[in-house]
Amino acid sequence: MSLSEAFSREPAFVPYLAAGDPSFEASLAYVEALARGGADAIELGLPFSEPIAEGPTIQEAIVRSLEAGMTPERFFEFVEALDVEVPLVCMTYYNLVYQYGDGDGPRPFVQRAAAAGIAGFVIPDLPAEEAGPLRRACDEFGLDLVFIVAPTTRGERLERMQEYVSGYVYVQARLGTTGARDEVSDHTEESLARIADWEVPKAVGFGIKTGDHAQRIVSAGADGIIVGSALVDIVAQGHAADEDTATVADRLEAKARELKEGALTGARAVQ
Amino acid sequence: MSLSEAFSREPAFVPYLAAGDPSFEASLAYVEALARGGADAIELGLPFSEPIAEGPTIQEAIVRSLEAGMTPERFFEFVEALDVEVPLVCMTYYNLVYQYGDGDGPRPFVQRAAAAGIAGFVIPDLPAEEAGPLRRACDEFGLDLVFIVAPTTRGERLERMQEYVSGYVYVQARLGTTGARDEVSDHTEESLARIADWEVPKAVGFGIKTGDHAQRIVSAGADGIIVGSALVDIVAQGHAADEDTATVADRLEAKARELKEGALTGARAVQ
Amino acid sequence: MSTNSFGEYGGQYVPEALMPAIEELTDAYERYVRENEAGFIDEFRQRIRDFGGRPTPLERAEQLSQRYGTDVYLKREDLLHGGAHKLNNALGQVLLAKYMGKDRIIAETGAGQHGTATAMAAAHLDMPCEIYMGKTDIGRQRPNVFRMRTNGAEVNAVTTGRGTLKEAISETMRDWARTVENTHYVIGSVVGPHPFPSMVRDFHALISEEARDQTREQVGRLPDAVLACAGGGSNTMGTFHHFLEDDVDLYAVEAGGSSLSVDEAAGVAPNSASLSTGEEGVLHGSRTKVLQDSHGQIMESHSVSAGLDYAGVGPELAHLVDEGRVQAVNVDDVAALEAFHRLSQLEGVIPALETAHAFGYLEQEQDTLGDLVLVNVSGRGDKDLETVLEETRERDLSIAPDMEIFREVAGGSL
Amino acid sequence: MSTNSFGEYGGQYVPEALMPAIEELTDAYERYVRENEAGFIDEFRQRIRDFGGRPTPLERAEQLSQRYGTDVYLKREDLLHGGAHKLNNALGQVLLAKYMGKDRIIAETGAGQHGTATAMAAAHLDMPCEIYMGKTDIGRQRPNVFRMRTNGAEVNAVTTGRGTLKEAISETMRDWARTVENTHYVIGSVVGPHPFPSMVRDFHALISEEARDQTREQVGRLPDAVLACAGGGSNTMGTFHHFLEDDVDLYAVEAGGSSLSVDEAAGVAPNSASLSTGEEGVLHGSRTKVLQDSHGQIMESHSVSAGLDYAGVGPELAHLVDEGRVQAVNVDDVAALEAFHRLSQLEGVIPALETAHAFGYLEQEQDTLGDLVLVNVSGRGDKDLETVLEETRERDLSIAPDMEIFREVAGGSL
Ligand SMILES: Cc1ncc(COP(=O)(O)O)c(C=O)c1O
Ligand SMILES: Cc1ncc(COP(=O)(O)O)c(C=O)c1O
Repeated sequence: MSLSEAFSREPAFVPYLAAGDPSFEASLAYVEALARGGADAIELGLPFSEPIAEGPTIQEAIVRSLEAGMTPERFFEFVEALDVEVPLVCMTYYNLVYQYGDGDGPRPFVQRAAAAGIAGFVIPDLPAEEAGPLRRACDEFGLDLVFIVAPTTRGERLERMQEYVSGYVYVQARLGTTGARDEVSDHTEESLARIADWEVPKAVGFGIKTGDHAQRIVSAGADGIIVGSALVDIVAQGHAADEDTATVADRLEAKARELKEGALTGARAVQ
Repeated sequence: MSLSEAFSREPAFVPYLAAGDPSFEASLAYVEALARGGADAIELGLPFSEPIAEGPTIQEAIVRSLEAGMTPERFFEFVEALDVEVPLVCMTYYNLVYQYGDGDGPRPFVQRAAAAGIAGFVIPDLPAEEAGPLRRACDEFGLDLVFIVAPTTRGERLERMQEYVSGYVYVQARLGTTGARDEVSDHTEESLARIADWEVPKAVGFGIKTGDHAQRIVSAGADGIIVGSALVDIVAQGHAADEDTATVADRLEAKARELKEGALTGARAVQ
Repeated sequence: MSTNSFGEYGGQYVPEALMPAIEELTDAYERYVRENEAGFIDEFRQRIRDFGGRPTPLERAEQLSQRYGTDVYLKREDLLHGGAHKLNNALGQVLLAKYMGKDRIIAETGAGQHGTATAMAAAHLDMPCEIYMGKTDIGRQRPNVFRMRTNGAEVNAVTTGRGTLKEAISETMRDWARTVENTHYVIGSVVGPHPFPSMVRDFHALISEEARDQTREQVGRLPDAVLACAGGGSNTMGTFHHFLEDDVDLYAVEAGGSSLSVDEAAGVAPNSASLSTGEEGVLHGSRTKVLQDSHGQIMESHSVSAGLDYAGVGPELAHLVDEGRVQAVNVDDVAALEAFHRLSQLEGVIPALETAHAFGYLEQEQDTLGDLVLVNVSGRGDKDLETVLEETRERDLSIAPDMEIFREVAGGSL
Repeated sequence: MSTNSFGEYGGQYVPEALMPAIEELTDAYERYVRENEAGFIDEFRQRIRDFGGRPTPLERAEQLSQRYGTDVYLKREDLLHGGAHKLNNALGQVLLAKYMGKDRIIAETGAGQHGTATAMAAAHLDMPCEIYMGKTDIGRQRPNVFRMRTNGAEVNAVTTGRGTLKEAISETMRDWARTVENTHYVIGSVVGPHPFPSMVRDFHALISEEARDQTREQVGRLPDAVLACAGGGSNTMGTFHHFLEDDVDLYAVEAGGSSLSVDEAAGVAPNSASLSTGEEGVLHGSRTKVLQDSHGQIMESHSVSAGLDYAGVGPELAHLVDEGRVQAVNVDDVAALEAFHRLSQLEGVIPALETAHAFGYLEQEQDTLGDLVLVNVSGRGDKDLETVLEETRERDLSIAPDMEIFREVAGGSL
């Protein structure tokens, strides 16, 4: 299934986890639990040592994953080991993409990702201006390249991004870094309005925490929701409390259901 | 007896002690012991808080005396209480002279000193250039004003000093501050030669510690010797060891005899 | 491919949320800084003169000249307000933020030099200011924390990672991503996304503008060689800029640390020699030479000098090194410590430990640098005294003065 | 009566052994300093420019000007090499010693500012140097001891008395009395026997020479009032000298300490306001205003600022105060501490605590000083940060920034 197909039936629920957090095995179980809970696509974080776009929750997940030995190669093995049907998006920073293989730009990384079954990329430190080489490699191997539209993105920048984006567009609900919040930002509707005529699905992320949030976002017109920190929090708490993998996985699955349900409710409200 | 008379019979021994060190009473006994030991004149230190011309030994004596309550007025009482026949020289710094009484320059201090029985002054921070007012007050009350000739004093400076000096001239045996030394400086003979034609007696001080030193100094042509730190050391040691006043006084008297004896031996060598 | 590049280096690798601010900044940079719109550059020059103390002198180092049989001249950035070249940039950027209508300043700091310079500039221009600083650095750079607080800046502790400069930069970028609409991020060296590397260089280029004129005026010709230490490379680019077209050898002296090798497993490079040993990569917004492991994870760098202790370097400098226009060289901790003492004792100028690296190279290569050598004294060493004392004692360097006096007075330990 | 006098003040009250050196110095002063023999003054001016960083800027203090509704200008001696005006004098005297053929330098220091300036100048001119410093001061001014040692100077602990400046001066005079033939004593302020008060003033007079020109050039007229702090009075006389003939009010701001009263029994004056409250007396070689008890014993002075903590003052300044040409005023510890924070926060200039006294007076008398006020920033406050932090905390001053950040990071006490 392609990424845009994942959004075609109903509002999509797109969870994020850092791959390998807190261990390779547990993380496989967690990602699979999310799929069971109704994920339509999954963003898998490949951890980078300088995650400038992340808030504290995901930063800590990245540290746990790195300390457990995660590398780009292990990441691909992780993807290959996963037993899920939904499309997988690799979320990472550009230096890892750039360094992979013989150093010949992003192509080796994309080739390897395609082979492992990755459907697309989100690279938070790669604005459209710098995305040419990666876009070309993605085209060559048939992968999508997702861009983030920020509340501050306007005019020409939107046009350039529209040209490059595929799979879905990641609408950043508010300024700042990733992290769960109690309030849903007003920026969302405005942002969605600005890109109303884009053909790719519009997924909103940053700060979504509950089914209720999800519902409101979807009723505001989003084609899907992206949820990271609220899920990573569950992983972190389980890790801190030394709970067994199955317990944490169940909790993730339940949270996934709540969020997916919220999204569906939101969609019904719109109709 | 006038100061110059003290030098007239034989080489004079002129000891120094800080008045009131370590207490008013003990200090009286010590000064009297020096007289018994053969002193021909005595320099009594009136302690000043910034004794820039003194080495560590006398600095500490000054601190002890100040802490025991010495003031200019107490100093005069000290002089009045002393039971000695030899002339007494007040050694102090100019600020105390200057501040005494109604603040009208050095005159009140000199007047009071004369009344107490002081025969003259040594003021280490008062070079001839600044000595006019004090010289005039001394003349008025018939007191002597002793100057110090340093190894570095030459030419015009010597002439100016010769004009002002009376009582005796204090020949500084070496550069530096007061303090007992093991060696006698070569400067002494040169200094004595430079002032050979002066009419006042020439007393040599700074660093004389033993009868042997005294002998050599006198044989070099001095009319007398001035000894401070070597005696103050005895006071300090007695104070530190908490010995009784009589014991320390005896030791001072013995040291005085040794020094006077040395001076006399030196004089015989010259003849 | 981005046009904001120095050869292969440079670019704007930042989160989308920041891109509009970066574009706004690029526009402001072009108009105010490059074209002196609204008299910006005039005001900057007047303030860096009256508030900062420019021009800084060019001084002939008599004892060093004699020692090396070479005319050695010092460009005295240590005399700039705050004690380092840093103010050129901090004042320029805070002023620019004012022209841009921003009403809040943020900055990262490692050793605290850029933080103090920014805090000073912000106080001077009446701008609220927050400085991000790693908690490890806060612990070991107390005096600079005092200075920032005293100038009225907030200091925010960064507790992620090792709690040093790299983490502080990342954290400041996060703040900026949140507050970009009213806030300007005053980056501390010629690093980060375009236009920062060019803009920071332009503010610091006063150094070489003056030094070039001063050498011609005082000596009658241009130097044979120009030396500057290089961490991020801001004093370096500032010192080189106006000599780029001249027949003058340029040496960027990096921190060789304790060794040029790396420990992949621990993720540590015990040096900060990114120009000499780094690989092309993307860090903190630009493509440049970076100390990284074989996977592309950034290494923890290390140098005895906190201000050089950074895994990246300015993209323009990386480019000039590749082009062969600038020589990338390095000296190790010991050579830098010895040079610190040498300059202090021979010239009465206590250099920053960063700066001392340039003098370490001068000592090593005294015979090959020509007859007229210019060294940038990027900062003063007051901030480094405790560190130097400790590091010198550990290594038992014979050139270092003893500090027996403290034992004497305390009658005990230091 | 001596001719080396300022009215009733001045003179040469020193041991005979020093008089020949004083005469030699007087001669050298007349020839080299007053008459520029052998180009002494040319060399001094060139070195104080290239090594020291002169001219220092004159800066309009925008926030203060606004606060007081008065044009406030700062003369930035804090930017001089070493961080205070002190180098003007230290460099001048060490150079003069060289012209005189001396081969050893001694100096006293209290807070360490004069000692560090002298150590720098001596290193610069390749002269061996020993600094006398009270043991109490060594303990509380560690960084300045490091700096002196780092510049290659010996530091000798003075253990007499309270172990502070007064004792250090006395001890240096004792060294000089021993070594006068090859040694020059670089005294640290406009105090001591003639020719020191005149000579030290002449070296510092560059301050007012520049400031007068700068004010005329930048503002088009002379200031209504000029303020400088006064300890010994060297920055004070330097700042006033070229304004003496002008219609300009001159204010010497002393340390009022905790109280202007004195404790005769303890021999302590909890202030250093010798111009305001001292009596004529003789201290350290000259007749001047002195804090003393009714017997003439010198008092222990006290000020929160170590550099003002001295029982005497320069004789020329005492004379100018008696003549009514200079106003002697004072502000207390609290006002100085508050002014320290105010200037740091409003202008981005962290002043020395000594300097802060002048700004304390400006705050108090803002309405009476006229439309154009010049304040000498005699030094920077880096050296005072720990002291200010402590003294501020004790007094719970609301203007001071909190230092919670350390508690946050350490998770505990400061
Ligand atoms: C005095 C000094 N020199 C040099 C540096 C290194 O920075 P850059 O390489 O950007 O000049 C620093 C950084 O803190 C510094 O404080
Ligand atoms: C910065 C500063 N200002 C003023 C003074 C006071 O000295 P003076 O009154 O001689 O200028 C000192 C003395 O250490 C000082 O360091």
